[in-house]
Amino acid sequence: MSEAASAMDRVLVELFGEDHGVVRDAATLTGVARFDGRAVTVVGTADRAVIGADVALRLARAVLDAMRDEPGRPILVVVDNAGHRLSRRDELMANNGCIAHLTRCLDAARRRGHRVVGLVHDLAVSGGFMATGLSTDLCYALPGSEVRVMAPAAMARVTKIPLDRLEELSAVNPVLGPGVENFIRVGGLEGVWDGDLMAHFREALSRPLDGADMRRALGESRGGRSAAARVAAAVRAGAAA
Amino acid sequence: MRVARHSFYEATARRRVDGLLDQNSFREFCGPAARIVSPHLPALGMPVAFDDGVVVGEGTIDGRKVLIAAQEGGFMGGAVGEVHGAKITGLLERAADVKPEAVVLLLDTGGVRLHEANAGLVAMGEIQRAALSARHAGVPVIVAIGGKNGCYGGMSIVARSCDWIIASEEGRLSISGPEVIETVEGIEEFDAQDRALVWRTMGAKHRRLIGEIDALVADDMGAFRSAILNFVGRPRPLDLDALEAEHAMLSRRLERFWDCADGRDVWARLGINDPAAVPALDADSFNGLVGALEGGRS
Amino acid sequence: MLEKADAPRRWDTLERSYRARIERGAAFADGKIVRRDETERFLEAVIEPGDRVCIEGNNQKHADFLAAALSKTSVEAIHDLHIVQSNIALPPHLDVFERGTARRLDFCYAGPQGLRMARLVAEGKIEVGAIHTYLELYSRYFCDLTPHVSFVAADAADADGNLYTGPNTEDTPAIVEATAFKSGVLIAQVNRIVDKVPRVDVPGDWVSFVVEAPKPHYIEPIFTRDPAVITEVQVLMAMMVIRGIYEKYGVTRLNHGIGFDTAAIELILPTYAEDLGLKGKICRYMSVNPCPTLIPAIESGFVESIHCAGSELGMEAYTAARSDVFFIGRDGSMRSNRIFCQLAGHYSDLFIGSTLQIDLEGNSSTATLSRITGFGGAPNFGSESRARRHGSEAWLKAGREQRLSGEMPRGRKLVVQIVETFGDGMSPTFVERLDAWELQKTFDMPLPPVMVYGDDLTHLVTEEGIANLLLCDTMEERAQAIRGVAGYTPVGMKRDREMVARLREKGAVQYAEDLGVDKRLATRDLLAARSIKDLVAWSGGLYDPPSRFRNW
Amino acid sequence: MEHLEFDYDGTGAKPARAFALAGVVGSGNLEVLIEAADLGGRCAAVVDTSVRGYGETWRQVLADFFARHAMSDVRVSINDGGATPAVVSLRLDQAAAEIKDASA
Repeated sequence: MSEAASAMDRVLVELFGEDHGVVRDAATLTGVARFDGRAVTVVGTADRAVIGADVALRLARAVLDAMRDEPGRPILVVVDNAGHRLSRRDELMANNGCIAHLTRCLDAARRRGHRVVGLVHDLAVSGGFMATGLSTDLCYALPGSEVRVMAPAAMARVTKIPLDRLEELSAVNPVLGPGVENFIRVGGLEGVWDGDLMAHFREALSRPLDGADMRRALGESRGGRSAAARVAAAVRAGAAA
Repeated sequence: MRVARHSFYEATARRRVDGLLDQNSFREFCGPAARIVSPHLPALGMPVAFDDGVVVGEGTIDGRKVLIAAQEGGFMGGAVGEVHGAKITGLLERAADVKPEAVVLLLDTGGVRLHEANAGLVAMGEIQRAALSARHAGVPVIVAIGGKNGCYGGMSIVARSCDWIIASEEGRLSISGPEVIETVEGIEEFDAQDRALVWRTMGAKHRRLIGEIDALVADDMGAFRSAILNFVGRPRPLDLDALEAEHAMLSRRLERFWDCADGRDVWARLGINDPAAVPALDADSFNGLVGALEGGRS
Repeated sequence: MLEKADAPRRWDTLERSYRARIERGAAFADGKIVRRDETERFLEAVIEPGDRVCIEGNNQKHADFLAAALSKTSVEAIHDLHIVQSNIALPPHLDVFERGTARRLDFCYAGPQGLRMARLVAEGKIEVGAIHTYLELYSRYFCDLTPHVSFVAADAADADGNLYTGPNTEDTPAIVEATAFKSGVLIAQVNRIVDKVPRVDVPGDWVSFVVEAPKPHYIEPIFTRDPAVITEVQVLMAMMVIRGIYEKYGVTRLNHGIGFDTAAIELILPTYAEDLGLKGKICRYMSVNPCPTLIPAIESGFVESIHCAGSELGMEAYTAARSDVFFIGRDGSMRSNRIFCQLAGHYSDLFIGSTLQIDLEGNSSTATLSRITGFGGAPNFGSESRARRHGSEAWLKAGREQRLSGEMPRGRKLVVQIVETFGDGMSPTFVERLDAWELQKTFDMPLPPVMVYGDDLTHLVTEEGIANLLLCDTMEERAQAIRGVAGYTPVGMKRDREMVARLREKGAVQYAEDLGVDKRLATRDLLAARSIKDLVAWSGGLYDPPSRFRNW
Repeated sequence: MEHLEFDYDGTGAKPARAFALAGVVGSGNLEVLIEAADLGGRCAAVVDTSVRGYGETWRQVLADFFARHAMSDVRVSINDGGATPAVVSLRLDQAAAEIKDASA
């Protein structure tokens, strides 16, 4: 077992105890654990997995099963990926359609009263984050993990902005550079779980939510995304300006 | 000959909106005169656009009320930044409020705008959630793809979270661009210069044949308009049964075709006698073929 | 006298050398067919140090396998060659200089290798004899630059050495004729060896040896312009050309350059020119490669006949199916020939092409600093044909406008440059002084590299309008007419507005409104085809574009 | 980026419409927003361009534009991605034609 995987296992043990019941199949994690006496469905990936069409469908299956087996059962989405899989075969099979299916299953679970909580462990990249963390009610990160759209060197190449300039700008503008802190500020992450994981999870499960998408408001109040909330509200109101 | 065709591919976002909606019916929200521009691009020395590359508003199509968003592929490849994304999200949220007969999304995008990457990525999640909320409110969301950029990145996930997808054969729908795959995995994995291969893998015809999109049309404004009208007022179910059916469809696809190396192998397995001829078929002939395949199946 | 008597002059040294080479080369061949894996040793056997060698390097078809083989031969065996070839296009063409296999070079065009060429010249690894035009170099093959050994590329050969070039004949006849009849060794690289070639483009007894290449010769679709990237500004300029030049002079025989500007003209013939009632009156006979953008003009009945210097990838089936228009062999495939195409173009009524820089005399050049590229065939097409004696409406009308002093009436070829006032990266096309002067100094050339000389130029078309230099009576008028269409470039901003107004009155400067061109029509909607796919549709599915141009 | 502002005499009628937009911001392209504005009869232009150092060219192109289209109380705002003067003039003319068009 890799170091990262054993770290992942420690998290599961800390949350759900030694016999947490979460099974690894290649990079996929699925299972039903118990927390505070109730069942919790755990789905996710480990080892910086890449989300291919097959992986997306396996995760979707677990979410569908949770909805079928027990209305309202909480779902913990463990997020650890290096993005979606870059391959011709996955594209041929329409990986976007398979990932969309996974996200629709998570969305359906949320709307059907399952509390869906995301937890970034180690890494979440772009389409991989969209496939998982962005489809939850509340998404958190463990200390030391990273969320990003693209590695800075690649981003410099694609945007033709010199790397040092990019890093300089990233330091002052949270929309640009990688990092959990930046994603917290733009409202993409709720916060960091440090210390007592059970207490954090308990809080996430019991937090009253009305189903509204709070991420823009969070981004605005945290100063990371100042325009989105206002612009979306203006359009929603049908404002000319 | 075929000169006077009114091309969707050629048109700007604004011309697409004008071309699809009833004349003078369009009312834009937060239009260019409001100058709601990207707050991030100037710091990077990049020019802004007065509409941040997306036109949103309401109008009618054949007298039926719709909300519409059109991405401008010419501005930063139609990429989604903070304002751009918020405009689409706001429009979809409005749909749940005012219940038009449809929301129409004209997507022409490479995905997240890297210059405001984190805001763009989170915006994708918001757009998707808002699209699903509109659907839960009973409003069908119709996607049309037929611009230069196709529909890539997170927006390809958004597109497949909507009710219906229409594309012209110039359209592409995929999560990764061929150049990205080539850069990361090498030219053996994907030769991005081989554009016939690109279309066999990600193009609208392949997507139609494997059931990822619902209508393939010629690159013609009228054809897009008719196809959109066909779906206006027709929401698709979004319940658990629908998700299970989708799951079964996708699982069957992977079982049947996972060992296929090329689109042509998939098409042959679908029962197409001359897969090599598929790319050259015009929309009518292609739809005839699809009809025959579906007829044969039922 | 006495010495001569002692050593009587021999008159067959070339022939004896030829026989010796053939005998040496035969050791590596079965009949005429060279054993491929011994190609390098074979070349070492037939080539001698100091030989003049021609490697067929056209615009498109390349003897690439033989070029690569030559670049791997022993420098001890083969060195100090004098390369005489039209196009330096592939890395091995310069590798032979880098490593000392060759030293001297006479050529026409270096395109993408221009930067490396400049470096090798600066390092003294290449001695440039001259940068020729195509016709000049071919002419010198028959004069003082006759090759001792030539490599040509063909599609197929039979065991006797009969060659089938396919639609891309290009330079082959010129090289073959010069080499085979002056005791040179002619080696053909072929894609396949067959029992019987579809047609004999080169008779077998002219061919010394044949090598079957491991893969088909390199070929580049360099004449394919995707209509999708033609701009509204190019459409506007095309409209002005049709009204202000083609219609005005009644141009029926012409040569087009291969840029997007001329592609735009081709693509509005079936729309704009058709609406003007010009079918049958303009653009009937052309000398140009089978550019895919010509398809709508052919299909709609504008262009009636085309002779080609070479073919174009993907156009094989289309040209074959249009034998009324193209020159087609009995086997059904096209025959091209660069010399004849150049000659036909030279004696036609009009040449139109684009350039990168123009000065106030109208001299133009595509040469840019730090590169040595040359001009290929443009100078031949784009020059007054002073030996012309037959009349035509366009030629005579242009001659009348020129009003040469003296009594003798004379026609004038129309030589047109079509440019936007600013090029890529806002670099102005109009300059007070061409970079060519600087280049001449840098590379110690005998002349600044000018593509079309100002005194050959008759019309200059920009998005601003047309300068008709035939109507300019003085050099000052000519300079102001050029400034008058140079827009917002520094050259254009310095125009004398009064003088330009006077030139406009006499028609030496004409803007869109003077030409009856409605700028509002200048949109891409005017293009008969707006994509490669449209071209395929126009061709009835006969045009088979290379994959890189497809979006379906 | 470079920010430029210009001011010209107005010469003709006020525009028929409130605003018009032509073009798209991209490499070698630009968008022109033309609006009716209360400028005391004058005309103004604001340019944001990704290519620095062409202030004089912009001044001249815009001066020629306002000379070509007699207008007053009009503000032109431009976001430019490095368009040539030919393209700039084309977009300006397109925008002017639309804002003058009273039919819609």
